[in-house]
Amino acid sequence: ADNQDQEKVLRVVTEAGFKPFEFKENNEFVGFDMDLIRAIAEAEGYKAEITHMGFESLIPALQSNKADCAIAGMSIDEERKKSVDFSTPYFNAGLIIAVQKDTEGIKSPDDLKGKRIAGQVGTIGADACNDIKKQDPNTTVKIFDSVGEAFMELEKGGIDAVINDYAVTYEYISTTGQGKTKIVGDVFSADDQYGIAVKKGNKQMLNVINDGLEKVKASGKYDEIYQKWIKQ
Amino acid sequence: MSHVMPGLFGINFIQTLMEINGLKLITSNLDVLLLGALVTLELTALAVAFGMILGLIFGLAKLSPQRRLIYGIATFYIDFFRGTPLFVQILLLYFGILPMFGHVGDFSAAVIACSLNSGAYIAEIVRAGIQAIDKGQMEAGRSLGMTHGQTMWYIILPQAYKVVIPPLINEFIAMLKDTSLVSLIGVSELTLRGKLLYSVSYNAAWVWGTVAIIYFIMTKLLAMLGDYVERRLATE
Amino acid sequence: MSHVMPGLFGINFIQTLMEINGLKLITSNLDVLLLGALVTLELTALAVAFGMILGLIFGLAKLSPQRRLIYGIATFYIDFFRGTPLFVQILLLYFGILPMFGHVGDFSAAVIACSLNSGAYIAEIVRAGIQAIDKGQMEAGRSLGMTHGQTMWYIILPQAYKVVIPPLINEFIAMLKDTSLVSLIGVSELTLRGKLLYSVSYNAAWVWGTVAIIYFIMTKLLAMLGDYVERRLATE
Amino acid sequence: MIEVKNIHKNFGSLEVLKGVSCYIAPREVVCVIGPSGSGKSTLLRCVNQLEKVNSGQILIDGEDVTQSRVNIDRIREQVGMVFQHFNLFPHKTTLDNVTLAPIKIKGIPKEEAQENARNLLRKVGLLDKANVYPNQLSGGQKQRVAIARALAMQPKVMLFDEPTSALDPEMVGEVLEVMKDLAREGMTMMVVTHEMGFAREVGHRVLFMDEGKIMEEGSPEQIFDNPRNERTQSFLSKVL
Amino acid sequence: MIEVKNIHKNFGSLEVLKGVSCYIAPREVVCVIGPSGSGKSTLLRCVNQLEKVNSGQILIDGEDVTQSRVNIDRIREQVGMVFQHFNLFPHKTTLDNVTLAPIKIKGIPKEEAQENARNLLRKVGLLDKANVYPNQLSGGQKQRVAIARALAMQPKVMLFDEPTSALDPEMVGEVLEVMKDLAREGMTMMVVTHEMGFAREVGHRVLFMDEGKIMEEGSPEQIFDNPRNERTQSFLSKVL
Ligand SMILES: Nc1ncnc2c1ncn2[C@@H]1O[C@H](COP(=O)(O)OP(=O)(O)OP(=O)(O)O)[C@@H](O)[C@H]1O
Ligand SMILES: Nc1ncnc2c1ncn2[C@@H]1O[C@H](COP(=O)(O)OP(=O)(O)OP(=O)(O)O)[C@@H](O)[C@H]1O
Ligand SMILES: N[C@@H](CCC(=O)O)C(=O)O
Ligand SMILES: [Mg+2]
Ligand SMILES: [Mg+2]
Repeated sequence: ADNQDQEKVLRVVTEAGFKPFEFKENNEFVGFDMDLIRAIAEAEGYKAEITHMGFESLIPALQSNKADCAIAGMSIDEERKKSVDFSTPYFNAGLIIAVQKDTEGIKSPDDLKGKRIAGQVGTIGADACNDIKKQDPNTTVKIFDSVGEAFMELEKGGIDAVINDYAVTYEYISTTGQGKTKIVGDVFSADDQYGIAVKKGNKQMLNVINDGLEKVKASGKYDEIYQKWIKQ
Repeated sequence: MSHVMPGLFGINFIQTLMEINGLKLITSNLDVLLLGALVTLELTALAVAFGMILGLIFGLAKLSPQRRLIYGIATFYIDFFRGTPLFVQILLLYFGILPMFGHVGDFSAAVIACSLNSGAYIAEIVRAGIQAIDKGQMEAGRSLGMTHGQTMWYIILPQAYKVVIPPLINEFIAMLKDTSLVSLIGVSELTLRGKLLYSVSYNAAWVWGTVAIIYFIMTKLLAMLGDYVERRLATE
Repeated sequence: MSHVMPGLFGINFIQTLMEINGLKLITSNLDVLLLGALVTLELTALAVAFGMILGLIFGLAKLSPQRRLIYGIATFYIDFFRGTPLFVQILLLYFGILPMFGHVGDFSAAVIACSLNSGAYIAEIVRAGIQAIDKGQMEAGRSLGMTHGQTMWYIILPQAYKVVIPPLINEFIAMLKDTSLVSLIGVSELTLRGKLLYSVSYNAAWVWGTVAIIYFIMTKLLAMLGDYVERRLATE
Repeated sequence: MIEVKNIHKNFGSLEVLKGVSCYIAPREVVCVIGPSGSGKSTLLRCVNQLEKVNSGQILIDGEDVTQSRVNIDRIREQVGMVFQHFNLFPHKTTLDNVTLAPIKIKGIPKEEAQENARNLLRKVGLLDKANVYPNQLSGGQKQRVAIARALAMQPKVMLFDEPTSALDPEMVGEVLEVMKDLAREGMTMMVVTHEMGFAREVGHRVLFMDEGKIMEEGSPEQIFDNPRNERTQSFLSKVL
Repeated sequence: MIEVKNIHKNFGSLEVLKGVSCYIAPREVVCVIGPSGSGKSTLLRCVNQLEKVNSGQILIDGEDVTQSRVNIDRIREQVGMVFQHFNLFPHKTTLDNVTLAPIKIKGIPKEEAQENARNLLRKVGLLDKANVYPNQLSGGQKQRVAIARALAMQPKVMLFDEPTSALDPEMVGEVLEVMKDLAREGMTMMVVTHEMGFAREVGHRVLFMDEGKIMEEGSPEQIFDNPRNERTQSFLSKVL
């Protein structure tokens, strides 16, 4: 990863525990985001080189020049904009609550007050958990490195609910989590959108990404990727 | 803060250090981190305490190879927990094994994992400590007509504890650092609190620097305590 | 798999073990994990190799308290890297310190962090090894007219290496396990591969169990190698 | 009192005792001499079963101690042993060294045990060191305490394994003096020693061992003045 | 040859040498006797600067070795030392033990150094052990190698610190024999020893040390047969 370009290399970081957006299969990074960034790179004449990192380390990796861009189902959020610049949005998202199959009486974030809830470190799901705790200090918030661990904790009853991005949670409850967990209530913070992050002020890279994204959308490749990964 | 000239160490370094935001970040969150350090200490103390019980049992078991079954179990226990990363042990126990026994809270699970790990190391310390006592002591005890157990209890262990205490303090220090891994299962100790602070501030140098310093102070104090105890024991 | 009756250990346990999905998951991903184990070994070997160089330098420095500056630097280096969690060292180095020197890749950073850590432990091993050599050896060398350096080189170090090798192998084993932490900065070694497998399968028992077994085998083989070397040295 | 019948002892492939037989009569003092590595210590250690023999019998008061059903701890109570390196318990005072076994094994009340211990310490000339720890004693004093400790169990026989050879020359005398007293009082004793003067003066019989065998035995005069075996001759010529 | 002028030596707060003065003339053999802890070893170690004195002077061939600008490594080449515990280099053969210093320090060619070493080993009777490692030697053999090793640097004076007291009694003789030969050849020697026979036979002068001071000195006959100092008397009465 260290050697400077013969072919131009796009150094990408992600947090590959976020199926269907990014995960590893047969030691390959796969998923919606992975296909998308490869397509963008290709459109711009780059070769994408992807590495994994904890979600909380993605923005520091950009700031410390360890990567050119980060794509990780990352929500465009005012707080993050202080540290990074985002591409044009590429996916409409939102948060959802997952609970154990038999859990009754939880329909919205308000119902989570005083409960044991979990999210992934550094995500807007974790922020939502912390907001609930601010409203009711009796709430217990547990933060995990990856959302998969939060789901496992839910399965074994260590917590009452997980707050996480809809598409990912949906993927989970309809595969491994089937029969053990379920989604409740409506998607909230529904104006949430994913963007690709670059180091703040890196205009050149931001242009490359935006330009590539446009091309990929125009060519129909984007829809193809969407169909491939996102179930409705 | 500027990272435009990554090569110019001096300038960047000073900029980083001077950065008022970093300092503010730390001063306004120091209480949170220090409370985490308390959790770290509590967890460490519990783990080493239980580890000592396990270590005494399995250390003695390791000294009686003639009792095949007990010796075999002790060997497997010690080898497994010394032979695999605590990282993996914690995840395996918390998400894989403990759920089979019903719900175990994260702190309890952390104590269990760390105790089991510590017990394996302490067992080796106990074994080595007993073996360090001159064989002549056991012989003198036996030649007076005391049984193996009596000699162990009245003669060997009271001497071995002096040999055992310095490495035990080292184990305590090692465990203090290793508890950083229970952040993986969401126990809100120093490292997890550092990680959460980092995940909102992205300021690695300040956050991890501060966390490192807090750990350093804790281990240094423990080491000094250890030196003091060792000196006391030596002059006794 | 059912979690309805969490108390019924036996049933759940057997169900978990029998679970055909878990077995499939592992068999179809074993190659990926084993390649990760190779990365783990490579990283460990590099870290210990560089660590030995650092350890020799700083270990010798720790033996000359009269040279204040060198001794002070060595003391600080050793205390810091032994006194803080590798976990925190890696994050601090990779995101906090190394960026000031320009870009360093994840594998290189992992090698640097682990080498620095290992060097601190090896320095203590070297120091202890040299101190374990009978003082009479230095005196005999000096009394023949050899300088301190000559005696160290021709007399002490050739004897100390035998004392040093067993704890060095232990350090190797410890480092092998500790490299699990570089998964934090994305080095695709055994633990990271386990983590990513886990994050699509959510099957903690199988994934972490397998990872643990692979680590166990590696450390066990190393320990056996260590025993062999120790026996060879003893009979030499 | 003690009867050793054709014992063999191996350490791994090394045969250290190659058929040793000897006896010690009540009130007799037997000295064992011989070069380093000849098996003297091993013989002594077999007698009180610190080492198990590979074959042969050892009868103490007629009881075969090599039989595994024998309660060896009870046998050892009756056989005191004094080691070259004293092996005092460093974490206990002189008095506690002497009283420990009687209190723990025989269940003698503490006061009585201490009374006995004081008498023994007086006998070895160390009553004033009763409350002192071993590391504050000289080598000679340590060994005298070790003798008192062994005597506290009221053994029928005492084994000594080179009791003076770890001592500074100045201190050898005081330990031999205590041993002579013991012999005079009629204690049955088996003494491995390099102190030929002691063997000559106190010993009733001398055994010369070499290479795991008893090569020659006889009265001190006979062994020292008229050794018949040539190994004995060459050994004595070097040592005397 | 050697002149020690009023040296004092402290270890921390413990004063071990309390103003010691003595001289050794060329070709003279001086024996140092005295109880344990009296400072005999320390005196010897100060002479070749293994310990630094706190005050006083030590002249070797007229040169004050306590002055820090003196190159002490060059001085030590001229002062051989033999230790109680031999301190052979266990990872080197007998021959290499003897040749190491001449080759590394004096830069003598390997063949020449080995030739010299063989002569020395022949002299101490160990030519056949040239290629053997120290752990295959008996204590007496080790000490003879240690003497050869020290002689290989062709020292002007030899210091011996209880060279026979770690030896089994059988082996004392062979080492003393080598030392007697050395003395006969006219080597200047300073010998700390408990072997009074040797001191009497070989020593030209005997120093009796106690509590960090030289209490009495004189010819062997004078010291052993007519000690004037009462400490000397009481020491000798215990040892002889
Ligand atoms: N525990 C043991 N394991 C293996 N070999 C042993 C053991 N104890 C003694 N030996 C060997 O048995 C032989 C006889 O030893 P022993 O101690 O009985 O001799 P010794 O006559 O007492 O000699 P010394 O005068 O040196 O004490 C020696 O070769 C010794 O190395
Ligand atoms: N390195 C040291 N540090 C502290 N004290 C020491 C040291 N070396 C010797 N001593 C002390 O100095 C005193 C004299 O020791 P020294 O070894 O010179 O006596 P010695 O006459 O040679 O006795 P021995 O016959 O036992 O060898 C002793 O009390 C000893 O404990
Ligand atoms: N969309 C969420 C979660 C992203 C992730 O976990 O990868 C966020 O940006 O906070
Ligand atoms: Mg013996
Ligand atoms: Mg001395």
